[in-house]
Amino acid sequence: MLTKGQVVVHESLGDEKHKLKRLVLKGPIARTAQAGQFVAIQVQDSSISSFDPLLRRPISLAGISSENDEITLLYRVQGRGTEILARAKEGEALSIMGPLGHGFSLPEAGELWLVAGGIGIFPLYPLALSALSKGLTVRLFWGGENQSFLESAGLSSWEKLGIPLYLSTLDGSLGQKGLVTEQINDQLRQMSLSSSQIWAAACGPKKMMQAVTEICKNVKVPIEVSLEERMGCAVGACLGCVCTLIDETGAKVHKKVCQDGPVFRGEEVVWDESC
Amino acid sequence: MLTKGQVVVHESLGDEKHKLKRLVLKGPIARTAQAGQFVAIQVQDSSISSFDPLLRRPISLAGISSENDEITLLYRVQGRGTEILARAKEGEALSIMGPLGHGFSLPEAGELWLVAGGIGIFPLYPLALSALSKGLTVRLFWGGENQSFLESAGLSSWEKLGIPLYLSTLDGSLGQKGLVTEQINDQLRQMSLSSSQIWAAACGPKKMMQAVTEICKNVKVPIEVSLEERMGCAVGACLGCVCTLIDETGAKVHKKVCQDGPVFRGEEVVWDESC
Amino acid sequence: MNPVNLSTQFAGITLRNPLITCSGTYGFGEEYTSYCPLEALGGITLKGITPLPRLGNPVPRLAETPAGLLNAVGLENPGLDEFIQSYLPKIRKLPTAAIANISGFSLEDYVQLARALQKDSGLAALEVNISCPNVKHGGMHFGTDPQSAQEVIAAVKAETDLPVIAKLSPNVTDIVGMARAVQLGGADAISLINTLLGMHIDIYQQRPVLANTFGGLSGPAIRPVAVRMVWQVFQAVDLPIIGMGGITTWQDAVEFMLAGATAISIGTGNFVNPQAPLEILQGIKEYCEERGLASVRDLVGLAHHDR
Amino acid sequence: MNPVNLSTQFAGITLRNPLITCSGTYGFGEEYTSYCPLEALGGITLKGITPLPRLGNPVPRLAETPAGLLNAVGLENPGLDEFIQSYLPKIRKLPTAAIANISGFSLEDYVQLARALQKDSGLAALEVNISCPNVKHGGMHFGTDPQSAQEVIAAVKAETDLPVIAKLSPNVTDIVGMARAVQLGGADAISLINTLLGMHIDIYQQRPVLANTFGGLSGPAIRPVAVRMVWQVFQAVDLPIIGMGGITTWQDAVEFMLAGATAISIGTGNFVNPQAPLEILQGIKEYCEERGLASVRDLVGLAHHDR
Ligand SMILES: Cc1cc2nc3c(=O)[nH]c(=O)nc-3n(C[C@H](O)[C@H](O)[C@H](O)COP(=O)(O)OP(=O)(O)OC[C@H]3O[C@@H](n4cnc5c(N)ncnc54)[C@H](O)[C@@H]3O)c2cc1C
Ligand SMILES: Cc1cc2nc3c(=O)[nH]c(=O)nc-3n(C[C@H](O)[C@H](O)[C@H](O)COP(=O)(O)OP(=O)(O)OC[C@H]3O[C@@H](n4cnc5c(N)ncnc54)[C@H](O)[C@@H]3O)c2cc1C
Ligand SMILES: Cc1cc2nc3c(=O)[nH]c(=O)nc-3n(C[C@H](O)[C@H](O)[C@H](O)COP(=O)(O)O)c2cc1C
Ligand SMILES: Cc1cc2nc3c(=O)[nH]c(=O)nc-3n(C[C@H](O)[C@H](O)[C@H](O)COP(=O)(O)O)c2cc1C
Ligand code: FES
Ligand code: FES
Repeated sequence: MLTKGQVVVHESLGDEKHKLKRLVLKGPIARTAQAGQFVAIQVQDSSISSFDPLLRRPISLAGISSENDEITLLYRVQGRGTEILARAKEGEALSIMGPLGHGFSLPEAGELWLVAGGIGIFPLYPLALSALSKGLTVRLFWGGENQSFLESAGLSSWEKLGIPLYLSTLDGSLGQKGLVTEQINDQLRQMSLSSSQIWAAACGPKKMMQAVTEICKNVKVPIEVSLEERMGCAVGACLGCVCTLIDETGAKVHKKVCQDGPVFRGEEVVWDESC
Repeated sequence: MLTKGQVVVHESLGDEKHKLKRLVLKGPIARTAQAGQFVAIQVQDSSISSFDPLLRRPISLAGISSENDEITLLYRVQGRGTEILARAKEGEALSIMGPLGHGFSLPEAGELWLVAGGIGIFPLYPLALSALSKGLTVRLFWGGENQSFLESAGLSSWEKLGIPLYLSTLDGSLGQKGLVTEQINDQLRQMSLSSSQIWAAACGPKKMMQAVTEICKNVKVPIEVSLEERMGCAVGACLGCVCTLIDETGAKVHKKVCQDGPVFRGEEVVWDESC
Repeated sequence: MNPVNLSTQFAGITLRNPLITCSGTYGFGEEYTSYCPLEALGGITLKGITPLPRLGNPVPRLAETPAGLLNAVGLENPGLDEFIQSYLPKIRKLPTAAIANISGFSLEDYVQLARALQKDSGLAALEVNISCPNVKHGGMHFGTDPQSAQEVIAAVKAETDLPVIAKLSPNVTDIVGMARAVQLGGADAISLINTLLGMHIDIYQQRPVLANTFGGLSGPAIRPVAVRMVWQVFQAVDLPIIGMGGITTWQDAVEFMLAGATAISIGTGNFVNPQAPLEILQGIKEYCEERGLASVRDLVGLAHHDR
Repeated sequence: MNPVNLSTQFAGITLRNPLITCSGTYGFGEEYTSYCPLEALGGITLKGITPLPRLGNPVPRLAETPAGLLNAVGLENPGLDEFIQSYLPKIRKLPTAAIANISGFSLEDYVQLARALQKDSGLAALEVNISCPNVKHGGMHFGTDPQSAQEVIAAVKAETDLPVIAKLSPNVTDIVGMARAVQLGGADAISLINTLLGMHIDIYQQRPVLANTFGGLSGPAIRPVAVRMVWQVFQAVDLPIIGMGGITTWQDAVEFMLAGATAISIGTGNFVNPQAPLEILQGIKEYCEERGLASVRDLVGLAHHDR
């Protein structure tokens, strides 16, 4: 679907130093969207025909409100494109393609372990909401730079969910000092639950997702990870965004992050290909 | 001078259908500027590094207020560049080079006849003000599409000056029906004044300026015209904007509209060169 | 006022309108259907295929540049057999003309592909992508040497009864010489242009952004070069031209037709605006209507006339 | 921290920093002084001169394209005599290195220009613009034929004691071949790149925008092509390179140096931001500082190293 999303809210998210933004857009996309899917957004009001920057930017759905016909995008100002996007004012209309790709699956029962690194937290929130509304137990493992980052990136909304949160920061300013993987290992060790009742979903830096996948493999926890790749078309037509997976026969195959993903089964991902 | 002009006022000028805009910018340019000079303005807030559109746009100074450090630009939304410029909001800072080029000269005494076609009126207003403050007599000949256009493009400010106005419109909805040249011929015929006391200054479509120059030549009235050409550098460095003049020896020479002009003596201009 | 006749016919190809999509940017036709119905298009050009399946280059395969896009997909494709078995049956059913795009690394590759794709395949034409290195001749590109280009086209022409479109590379000193060569080879039409060779360096990582180092530059940035080549070839060679390179708006499309393109093709523009083909078609139609032109074909080469 | 050493020396040319401005975009040095003091620049390249004065092409000479600029100035210049009499005395006094840019339409033109411009002229070097048609050889451009290019450079080299920089045209199949040719001709350095040949059509007037039909494409749009050519020539030919083509920000400048440019030159970027050279210099300095590099020369070709 190609729609014009009207900017309803566009504000800084938390402390400005983290350059995080919250963008709420009005439009019909919410009706069919799923946690883990994304949109491809044009960073300039489409009434301007400027071709620099040229491409749309992929941003995950961080909030899906079909009652209000609203989607929320949370993003970090990164380079030129997101800088220009950050200037969009309330009332402007931004061209969005979406919802795109395949989102996370939800287990029928048991526990859902969410694992986030940095701004990888954003697409996990709607997933948590879906899981909770389905009656699943949810835990969040989340690692970030420091307390200020975690608070800026939405910690309080997570606290309101009343689920167990395992936080890590690089500097120890909040939660455990270190990496999110250590927290997961700790929990696995302490846990009474059989790992067969656990599903995991991870989003964050590739290295983190790879490490978490490794852990999950060892304890036979199925895990889904959300990959990122530079995109051209965002619909599977240009083969710009491929990643390498191992198929059932053990052969390396290419999948398109935009169309076949961005969510894939962690065990299938070939991490060491530059993907 | 390269400065950031802060947008103080940006509004439609008159009826929106004529796509005219009034842009007032705060900045030190006014201090040294002269009627007939122009600025080269970047159409996007320079905090965005977009290279499409790439070039600055030349716009004449339509108001110069050195007391307030303000300049006024009046422009018509024409293509992509001015469309984007039209979106600049109050408080934004636009990069401007200027004042550029050489403006109109003022006679020491006598009458100044201003001749404008369409939006060629814009740079003539500060010229009228200078002339009046010097004690010169000023008349305006102005031709436009119709009454609505003339009113939108600032007729009432001209009426406030209390000078004789000879208006023409293509459809006769205001003033005389027809071209501005007919009005000039009428006045020349009726006039008691010796033509040696008259100076003319014209701005508008090339065809009009050429015709007015022809008339002035016949009655030996010196005339200055303001030329337009596509510009690259706007400072005389790229040779993109040349026009052809006849020099004292009768030879054809190239002059740069941006640096040697935009104002030239009408008799010197070679109109039939594609300039 | 009579409606503008949008249909166009050239080189034995009949299209309901002159709007095509570019090879490599429109998959095998099914990816964009929810944005732009195939019924609206004159035709689509399929992703380039090779005799054997190819995994293509590692990622990153894309880099954005000012008003442009660099790609180094590396001809990832399922290979000829899989194309025929799994893709062709679906392609035959598409409600628009489908042009196959064939690539090779030796003359034999092209021959093999051409032999397998005949009129009975349901395809409308073969577009021969000659912007590939000839591995048997030290990697010299077919598309930069007039003689190799002529040979490839002649070989393809000899093998297939489909109309043959030669797709030229712009990375040459003399595009007209290349066009003449493929005309001698028997090409029925010419596609202009493929991508310009470019690269982008990540200054923080201090290495090329693309895993492949080099990539092909497409998008609005290259339009002036593409229009120039269409113009030059139109003047020198009497073959219909499919114009492409940066077309994103209807004004761009009209520019290519005025320069001499009989049909026009949209590539990177689809990424910017997946409804670009619809808007372009509408724009062309209105442009013709406003000028009282009975047929889009009346636009072709109009800017060459002295006035 | 020691300050970064910005000065650079190559091909017998010494510059206070690697920042030059491009021929044809910076007049004869006096036009931009109120925006960018010449003291800040490593050098400037002067507008191209020919033996006889030239009025150049009619207007329009410029057309804007996506992230690019087409120009068809047509080498308007005062001619050699006037250059020497009226311009050179002022140029000698400029507080920066001045590189003359010479153009010709025959071998003799280049010879005449080279003979007249020696070290005692106060110039720092001669840049030889070979992107001109050779009128004696059917209009074939010197810059697209390796042999002619080699001859021109050799002839110039034989006539002047100034360092000779060969400025290459990008409109060729094989830029490395051209670079090798001018190296054989004796060039001391290579400027890369001149403009890409392009055009733009006014769809309302239905004719080319430029009076000359074709023009040279410059600006950010061509940067990926320019960086690619600098990269290729750096790998193949052992001559210092002056990189240019779309440099507008300091990041662009660093990209060219990492690709292999010893110095970089700013053309169209001046039009966009007349203080671009100052900002670029500052950016390069800070980039080096942050990485603890003692000299800008340490950046040259860095992206070629495997890591
Ligand atoms: C499926 C998916 C979902 C994403 N969801 C979010 C999100 O919810 N919040 C968020 O802040 N970011 C998200 N990203 C990353 C986001 O797309 C990039 O940060 C953004 O494209 C950077 O653009 P830029 O112009 O600011 O940066 P620049 O560096 O100027 O971009 C230059 C080019 O690189 C591409 N690019 C740069 N970084 C990335 C990246 N990490 N992934 C893909 N392309 C990149 C851009 O699209 C562009 O083509 C997501 C990426 C993908 C693929
Ligand atoms: C010295 C001078 C003073 C001017 N003063 C005014 C003024 O006070 N008010 C006003 O409304 N307009 C003025 N103009 C014309 C104004 O510069 C153009 O209307 C404007 O550049 C059009 O830009 P665009 O992007 O909207 O149009 P586009 O058609 O999209 O522009 C494309 C390109 O053509 C150039 N271009 C298009 N039309 C003109 C033109 N008439 N003259 C020069 N370049 C052109 C643009 O600069 C740009 O490079 C002046 C022009 C000059 C040379
Ligand atoms: C991602 C991508 C993949 C491409 N793949 C092919 C291909 O397989 N075969 C081919 O002949 N051209 C290929 N091209 C070139 C396009 O078909 C087209 O010639 C070029 O992109 C210029 O048009 P554009 O600027 O409209 O994209 C590809 C282009 C892109 C951007
Ligand atoms: C208006 C203009 C005039 C130019 N004139 C010359 C010239 O006289 N001689 C020359 O060698 N190159 C000339 N060039 C090419 C530039 O020197 C430079 O190689 C090219 O523009 C690429 O750099 P850029 O993208 O930074 O402008 C000219 C370019 C422009 C835009
Ligand atoms: S972005 Fe085009 S296939 Fe994924
Ligand atoms: S615009 Fe460059 S010389 Fe006038």
